[in-house]
Amino acid sequence: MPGDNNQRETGPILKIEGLNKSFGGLQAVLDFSLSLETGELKGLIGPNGAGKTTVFHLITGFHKPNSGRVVFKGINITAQSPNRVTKLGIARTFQKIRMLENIKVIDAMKTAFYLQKPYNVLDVLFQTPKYGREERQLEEKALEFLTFFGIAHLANDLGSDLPYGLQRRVGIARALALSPELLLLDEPTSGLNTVETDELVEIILEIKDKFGLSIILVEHDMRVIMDKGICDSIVVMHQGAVITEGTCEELQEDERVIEAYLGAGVA
Amino acid sequence: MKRLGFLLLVFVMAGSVALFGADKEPIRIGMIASITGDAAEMGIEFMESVLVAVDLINSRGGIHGYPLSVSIVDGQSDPAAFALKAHRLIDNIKVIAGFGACDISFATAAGEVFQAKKTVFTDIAGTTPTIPLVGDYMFMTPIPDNDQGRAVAMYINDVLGYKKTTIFKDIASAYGTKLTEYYIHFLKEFSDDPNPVPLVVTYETFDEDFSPQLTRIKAQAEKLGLEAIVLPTWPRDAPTIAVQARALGIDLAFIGTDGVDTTALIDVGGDSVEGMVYATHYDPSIPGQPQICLDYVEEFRARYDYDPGAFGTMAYDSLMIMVEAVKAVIDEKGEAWWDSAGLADKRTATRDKVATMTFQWTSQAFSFTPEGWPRRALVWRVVENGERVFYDFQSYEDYTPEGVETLPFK
Amino acid sequence: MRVREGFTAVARYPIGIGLVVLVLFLLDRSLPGFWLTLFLLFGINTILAVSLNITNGWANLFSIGHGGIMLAGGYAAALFTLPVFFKVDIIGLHLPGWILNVQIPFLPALLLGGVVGSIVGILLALPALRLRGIYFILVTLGFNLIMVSIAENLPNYTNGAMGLRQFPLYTNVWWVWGIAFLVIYIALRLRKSYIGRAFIAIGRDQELAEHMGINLLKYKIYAFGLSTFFTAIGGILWVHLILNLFPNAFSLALVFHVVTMIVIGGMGSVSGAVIGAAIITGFTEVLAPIEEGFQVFGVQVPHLFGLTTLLLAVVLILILILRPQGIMGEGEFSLQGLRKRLSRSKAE
Amino acid sequence: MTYFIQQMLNGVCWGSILAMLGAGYTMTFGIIGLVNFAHGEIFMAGAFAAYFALHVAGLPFGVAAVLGILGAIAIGLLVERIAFRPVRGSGMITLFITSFAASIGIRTLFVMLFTDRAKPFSMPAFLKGAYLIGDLFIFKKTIAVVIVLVVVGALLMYLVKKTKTGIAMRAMSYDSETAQSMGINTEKIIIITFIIASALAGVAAIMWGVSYGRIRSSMGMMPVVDAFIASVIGGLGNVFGAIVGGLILGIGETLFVAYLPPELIGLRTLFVWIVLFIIIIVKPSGLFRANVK
Repeated sequence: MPGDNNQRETGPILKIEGLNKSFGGLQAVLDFSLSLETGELKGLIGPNGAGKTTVFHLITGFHKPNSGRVVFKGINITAQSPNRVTKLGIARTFQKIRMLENIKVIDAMKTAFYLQKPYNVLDVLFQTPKYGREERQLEEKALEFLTFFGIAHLANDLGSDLPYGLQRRVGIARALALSPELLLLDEPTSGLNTVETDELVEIILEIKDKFGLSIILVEHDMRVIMDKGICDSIVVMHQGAVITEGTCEELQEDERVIEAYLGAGVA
Repeated sequence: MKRLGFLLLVFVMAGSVALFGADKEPIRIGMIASITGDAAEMGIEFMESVLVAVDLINSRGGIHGYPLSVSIVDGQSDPAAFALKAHRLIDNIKVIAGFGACDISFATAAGEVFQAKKTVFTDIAGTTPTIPLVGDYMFMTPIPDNDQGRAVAMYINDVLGYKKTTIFKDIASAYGTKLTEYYIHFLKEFSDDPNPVPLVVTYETFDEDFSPQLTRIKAQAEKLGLEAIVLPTWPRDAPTIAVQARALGIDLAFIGTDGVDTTALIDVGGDSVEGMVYATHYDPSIPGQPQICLDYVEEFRARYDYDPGAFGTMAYDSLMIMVEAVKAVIDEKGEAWWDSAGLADKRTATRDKVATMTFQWTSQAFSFTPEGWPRRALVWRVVENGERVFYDFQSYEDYTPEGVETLPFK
Repeated sequence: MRVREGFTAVARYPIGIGLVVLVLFLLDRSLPGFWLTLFLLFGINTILAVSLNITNGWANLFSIGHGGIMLAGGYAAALFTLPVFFKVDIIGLHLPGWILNVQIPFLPALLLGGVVGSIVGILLALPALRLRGIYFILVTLGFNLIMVSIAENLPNYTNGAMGLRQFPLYTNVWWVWGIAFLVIYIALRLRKSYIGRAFIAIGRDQELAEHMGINLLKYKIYAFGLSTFFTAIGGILWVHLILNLFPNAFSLALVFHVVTMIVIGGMGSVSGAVIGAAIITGFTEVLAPIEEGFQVFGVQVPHLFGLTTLLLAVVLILILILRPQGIMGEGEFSLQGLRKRLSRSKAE
Repeated sequence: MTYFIQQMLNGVCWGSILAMLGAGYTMTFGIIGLVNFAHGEIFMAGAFAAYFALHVAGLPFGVAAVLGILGAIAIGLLVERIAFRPVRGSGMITLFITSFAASIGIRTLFVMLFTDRAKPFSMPAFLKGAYLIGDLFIFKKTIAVVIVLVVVGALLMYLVKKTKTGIAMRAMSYDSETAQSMGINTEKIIIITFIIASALAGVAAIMWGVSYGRIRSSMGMMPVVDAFIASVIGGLGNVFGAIVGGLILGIGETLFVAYLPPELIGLRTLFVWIVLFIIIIVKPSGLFRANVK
C-alpha cells in the first residue's frame, strides 16, 4: 500500500471530496462531495441518469475518478481496485441483479466468504481436519445469513432461477457475507411490489442495527425514501452534481428537488 | 463417374480374393498412410497404387498360392493416429510386415511401434535420412535426402552446368529443409565455389502466394548471376511457383526434386513447367525394370487415367519389397514351415530377407545398406510438350563415387 | 451408506487407491498394445481436458493456445530426456554443454517441462488477460501459431521441422494415470474450496467477483499457471509415448479436440471433461474399422476414409444442439447422485 | 523503387483476397455474433463449384464465376441451417465450436469426394498477361482483382449504409432483441447476412483461382485465420475496416517477405502476429470503430 494512504484522519467513516468523472465528453459526476458518519443511513436520490450509480462505481474503485478523493475510515481509497476496497470493508449491491449463473444460492454465499480464507491451499489438497471444520463452518454461517433473510429453504436452488424479490435478498445477503462496515445499496427495491418493498425495508433497518453498518442507499424513486422516512439524511443529485442535502422533511419543501424531478419528468 | 468405377473395382477385387478358396491363409501386410488430413494428397496416391498392385499379384496366383491381403488404415496426418493404427495392424490384424507414411514424424511414430513388436516396416516417402535409426526393423524405400542432395548437386554441377542457383526452402517441412541443407553442402564441395547458392528463399507449407519471394529473386537474379531455381517442395507447390515465376517474367531454369513428380505438375504448371528437369524415382522407360512393374503401370493408367508419379511408385516398391521378402522366406523354408510357424518367427524371417536380399520386382533392382537406406538409382525426367518423359539416369555408384563423404547426419 | 460411514476418512483412501492401483495393474498387464495405447492416450487427454477446463470452463478464459504451451513444455523436457548421442552426433544441436551432455530421468523432466509451460503460459496470460471474449481467443490462437513458427525457425535448438526422435519410452500407465488422477483430485478439491469458487466467480461475472474482494489478476494467473502446468505435462507424456516431437505436433486440430472434450462433457465439470476425453479418444479409433472397409456376407464394403472424422463433426454438432450444456452440465458425477436419480426414476 | 512497387502490387493482390474474405467474416460476426470458422469451407466450396463449371462442364468463365458464388451461397446456407440456427443464442463459444465442427465436416467430405490434390483453375484469356512499365509487371489479374474489390466493397458499403436491409443489419448488430422488438424480421436478416457473406467468400474464391491457378479441398483452412485477423485489425463487425485490414495484412506479409533478411522470412508469421497483438492491446476495438460498418 502506498504511503499516502497511511495518514489517518478522524471523523466520518466515509468522506468524499470533489469527485469528478467524465466519460468522453459527458460529465457523469461533477464536484461530488459527501460525508457519512458511522452508523448513519444516507439516501442518495436523483432522477435517472443523475450519476448515482457512477458515484458507487467511483467509491468501489470500479471506475477511476478524474479528480477528487475518497477516504474510508481515514484511508485514502481513491482509485483503488474493487477487490481492495471490498477487503477494507465496503460492500455493494447492484441495481441490475447479478446472480452467478447456474450456481446454487448456498455456493454463491460461500463464494462471498472468499475474503475469510480460513484455510490454505495445502489444507485443501491434503483435506486436513481444519479444512473440513472450516468448510462446515462456512456452510453454517451461510445458512445463518440465509435464515436471517428468510430464504434458507432455497439454499440448494439455483440463484438465477429465483423470483426477482428473492434474488434481491440473496444479493444483499451476499454483500453482508463480505462482513462490510459500509454497505452501498443500489436501488434495492426496484422491480419489487409494495409488499416486497416493505419487507425489504424492514430487513435493511434490521441488518443496519444488527451488524452495526453504515449504509448509503441509492434510489431514484423518491417516494420509497420519503414515505418510509428511514434515512437519517438525504443527498439529492441532478446531472452529476449534488443540489442539496437534508432530512426528509427539509427536502419535501425544497423547490430545487421538485424541479429536478419534474424537469426530468418533462424531458 | 471415376469414383464409381473405383468402387466397382474394389468389389471385383473382393471377388478375386474369394477365388483362391479357403485352404490357404492370406498373407497379411499392413499399410498406414495419411488418407485424410494435411498430407492426404500423397496418401491417396499410395492407396490407389497399392490397390492396383495387390490385384496384380493376386491375379497371378498370389505369393506361392497364398492370396495377398493388404490392410490399408488411415493415419489422419497425425502421429498419434499412426502409432495407434500401427498397434492395430500388429495386434489385431496380425500383419507380417508393414509400410507407409510420407514424412519422418509419421514414419517414426509408426516405426517405433513396429520396431518394438519386431515387425519390419518400410517408409514409403519420408526421406529424412534419420528414419532408419529407429532400429533394425525399420527401412526406407525412397532415396534419403543426403543422397538426393548429393546427386542433385552433382548433376547440376557436372551435367546441367549451372554455376549459381537459388532454392525455395519450405521451413515447415522436414523434406524441404533437409534437402536444401544437403544440396548446398554438397554443391559447395563439388563446385569449389564458397557460395554457389547466394540466395535461399523460404516459405511455409500452405502458402499460396509466392510472388513476393519470386520478385525478390527477380530483383537479384542478375546481380547474383542466378541461372536456375531449385524446387525441393511438396507436390502442390512447385507448379504454382513455376506459374507465378513465369508470369513475373523470370526465365531461370527450374530444377525439381522427387517431391514434385505428380500429375499436379502438369495440370497446374501447364506451359510454365515446360522444360523443367527434375529428379525422381521412376520412369516407365528406365532400363532393366521387371515385367510386373510395367504391367502395374499399365493397369494403373487404365484404372485412374494418369501415370503413377514418384509417390505411387514408392508405395508400389514398398509393397513389393515385403511381397518379395515373404516369397523368399517361403522359397527358403517351404510352405509347411510357413503354415506351422508362429507369427513372430515369420516376421523375423521376413525382416532378415528384407535386410539382405536384392529386390527384383520393384521398379528398379536395389538392396538396403546395413543401416536401412536404399541403394537405388536416381531418375531424371523432363517436362516436354506437356508430358513427363525420361531424361537421364544416375545409378547409385554414379552419385556415390569412391571417397565421397556421404554425410548421413547433421 | 450406513456401512460406509463405518470407515474413517483415513481408512477409506487406502482402499480406494488400492483398488485403482489393482485395476491399473491388471489393465497394464492384460491390454494388448492397441488398447493399451488408446488407454494411455485417454489418460493424456484426460489430463489435457481437466486442466483446460480450469481456464476455459471455470475462469472463462477461453484459450485455444494450449497447444503452444504443450510445445514449449515438450521441447523443454525433450532437450533433457533425449539421449546424448542423438543430440550431439546425430542431429548436432547447438546447445550449451550442460543441456547437451546430460540425460535426466522422467520425473525431473516432467517437472521442468511443467514449470516452463507454466512460465510461458503466464507470460502469455499477462498481456492477454486484459482482453475479453473473441480477442482473448484470437491472441491465444496466434500464440499457438507463433510457437510453431519459433520452433520451426530455431533449428539449432529444436532441429526445426525435422523434429526430435529417439526418446526413451518413459510414458506408461503409472505415469499417465497417476498424473491424471492427481489432476482430477486437485481439480475436484479446488472446486470445493475458496480458490475454485473464486475461479468460477470470475468466470461467471468478473465484475461481481471483483466486488467480492477477489483479485482478478492474481486468480487469473493462478488459473492459467495451474492449467498450463498440467497441460505441459500432458504434452510431455504424449511426446514420450508417441516418441516424436516436431513443430506441428500440437496443432490447432489437437487443441480443438481437447476443447471438444470439455464441451461435450460439460464446460466446468471435471467428470464431464473425463467423459469427454473418453468419447473423443475412443470415437475415431473404435469406429475406424467402418471406414477401412470390411466384408459382410461376402460383399466387400469399400473404403470410406474420413468417415469417422465426418461422423465426429456431426456428433459434436448434434450434442451441442440437443444438450448444449454437455453431458454432465456443470455437475459432478457422484454415486449418491446416481443412486438418487435411479430411485427417483423407479418411484416414477 | 520498381522492386518496392512490384512488391506492393503483389501485396495488394493477396490483400484484396483477404479483404474480400474478411469482409464476409466480419459481417457474420458483427451482425449475428458468429465467429464463423466454416467461412473457409464456404470459400473452398465456391472455388470448387467454379472449378467444376469451368473445367468439367466447360462453361464460359462468367457463368462459372456466377456458379461459384452460388455454390458458396449454398454451402453458406447449409452451415447456417446445421451449425448456426439450431444453437442460436447459446453464446459465442458454442457457435464458435459448431462452426468449427462444420468446417472440419465439410472439409473432410470434400477430401473424401474429390481428394486433396491440387486442381488447376485456369484464368480466362482476357485476364492473362501483364502491362510492362519498365521492369514493372502490372498483371491484368491484379487490376481485375482490385476493381472487383472496389466495386464489391462499394456495393457492400452502399447496402449497409443506405438500404433498409442494411439499416436493419446495423440495428441487429447493436442489439438483436431491440431490433426484433422494433419490427425487424431478424430471421430474414440472418439469412440475408449469410447469403451476402457467402457470396463474398465466393467472389474471394474466384479471385483466388484466377490469381493462383490452383484450388484444393483444404484451401480454406489457413486463409480463414488471416481473414479473422484482418477483421480484427479493422474492428470486428466493420466491413470497411475488414477490407482495409485485409489489405494491410496482405501488404504487410508481402513486405516482410520482401525486406526481411532471407533467413528470417520464415518468421513472418511471428511478425504479423506481433503487430496484431500490439494493435489489439493498444486499441482493442481495431483501427476502425467496431459495430459501425
